[in-house]
Amino acid sequence: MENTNEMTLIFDSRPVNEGLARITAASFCTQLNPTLEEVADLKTAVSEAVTNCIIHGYEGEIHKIRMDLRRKGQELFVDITDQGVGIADVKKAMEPLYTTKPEKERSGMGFTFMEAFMDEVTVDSTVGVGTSVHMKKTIRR
Amino acid sequence: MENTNEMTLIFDSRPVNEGLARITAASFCTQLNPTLEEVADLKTAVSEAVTNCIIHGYEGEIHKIRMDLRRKGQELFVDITDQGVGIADVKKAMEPLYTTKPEKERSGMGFTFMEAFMDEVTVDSTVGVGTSVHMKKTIRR
Amino acid sequence: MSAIFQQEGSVLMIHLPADVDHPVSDEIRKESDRIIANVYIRTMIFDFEKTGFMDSSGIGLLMGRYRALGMRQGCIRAVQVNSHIDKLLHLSGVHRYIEIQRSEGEGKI
Amino acid sequence: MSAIFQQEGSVLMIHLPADVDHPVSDEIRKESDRIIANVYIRTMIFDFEKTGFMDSSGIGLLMGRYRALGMRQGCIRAVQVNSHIDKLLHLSGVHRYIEIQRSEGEGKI
Ligand SMILES: Nc1ncnc2c1ncn2[C@@H]1O[C@H](COP(=O)(O)OP(=O)(O)O)[C@@H](O)[C@H]1O
Ligand SMILES: Nc1ncnc2c1ncn2[C@@H]1O[C@H](COP(=O)(O)OP(=O)(O)O)[C@@H](O)[C@H]1O
Repeated sequence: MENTNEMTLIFDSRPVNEGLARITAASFCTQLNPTLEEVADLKTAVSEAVTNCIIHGYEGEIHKIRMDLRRKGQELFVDITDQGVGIADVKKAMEPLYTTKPEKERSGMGFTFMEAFMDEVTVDSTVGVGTSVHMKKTIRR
Repeated sequence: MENTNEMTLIFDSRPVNEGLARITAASFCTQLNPTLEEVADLKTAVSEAVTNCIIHGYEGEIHKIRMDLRRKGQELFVDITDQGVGIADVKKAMEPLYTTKPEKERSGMGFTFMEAFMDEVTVDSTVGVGTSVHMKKTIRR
Repeated sequence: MSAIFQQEGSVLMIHLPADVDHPVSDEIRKESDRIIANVYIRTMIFDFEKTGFMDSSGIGLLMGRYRALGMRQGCIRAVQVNSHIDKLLHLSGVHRYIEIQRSEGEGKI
Repeated sequence: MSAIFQQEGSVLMIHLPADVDHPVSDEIRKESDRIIANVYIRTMIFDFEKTGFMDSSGIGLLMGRYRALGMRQGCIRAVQVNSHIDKLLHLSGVHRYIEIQRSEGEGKI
């Protein structure tokens, strides 16, 4: 069955690996024949979620981030997980412009972009345990 | 410490993922400032090892392949592992032109290319357990 | 690939690299703040000609420079913006504060 | 991206895609064998103009076609070969059986 496929990337929470995660996701996605626009959307969403693990989840410490990608027909599922500080109020965190790191010039637009560029975004988070962002996008051809 | 970094990619043994593994390895490698030639060499070596897992290790069945990449300064370590049939005689397997799948038009040059393009190649394999190829390459700048 | 900074009088032009993400935005923020601290800069022009990718870190960078230059009308301009970047600038509301000029062949706004 | 096949008389020209790896080689083998079974082909020319990547699957493909065409001198030609591909062709010894022409600006062999 060539219309299912899955992969997992586990990597250090270093800023240089944000590019690695984006390129790996874009490469995995090519088998669904996406438009350039769809690839750009996916890369932005992945970049937001991974940057959040690095800046917020681990607050600059080096630990592992996990990215799971799964394809089912033209549906692409992306899960990005850290075992960092977690989010106390997910609903508030997902509001546009809300950020807990304004001093780092975060714009508070991360979750807004994820929601704009993917079809579905849900967040599981437990304070002190970690955060998992689940995203889904259907690639139309 | 920006001069160490590591990642693991776990993926289905589907031919379409040979390209995924190559691109992920090339992307991870960019932080070492490689020449285009060094990137091409790395991609060929990764492609050989991953293709072997798919064709020989799992003989076309879909199971998991694991690729570990580690950077230490200008040294790049690549381990590619399957839990497939294994190799009875590694020394013989590594000889140029030796192949057990001539009917699939394999050239028997896989290990030869890995050895030509990487600085070190060692193979751990146990029949019925699987095969792990360890490669090392120093990126000069 | 890094950003290229070009200062002429009170105008600072920043030619952005292919990917404007979190590490790149951090770098550009530091360098542009260093320049602002030394020379009087009235206008900053971000040139997106080579830029294919951006995320919300770039939005933070633009809004941060807007604040650094005193939030004056027209103090920040984004030029040669492609459709993906333009989408980000509008979604984030940044287009209300900075002047945007689309890349040629894509029509101006 | 797939290979493009061009047949003219007894010559089959195959314009290879950017990456010549295992799945691509399998595809090209099947298609070229289908053509050989239907038309008399004397010479196969592999055009590497667009090809930046190859691995030993491509070597298997070339040697397999050499056998399929009766192992005649000059029956297989590789043209517009870049330095990386050329290295593979020499390392594998395939240059003893097929004619190789380097891409322009890189000098002929
Ligand atoms: N992985 C995470 N771990 C902990 N907190 C997070 C994580 N992701 C997001 N958050 C919280 O949610 C807030 C909003 O996130 P986001 O919309 O991406 O904006 P920004 O990253 O610009 O702050 C963050 O400021 C942070 O408090
Ligand atoms: N991962 C693996 N699992 C089992 N056998 C392997 C594996 N990799 C290589 N081999 C054995 O070693 C032989 C030589 O491998 P290689 O030099 O790559 O040439 P080729 O792939 O063209 O056969 C293969 O034909 C196969 O018998």
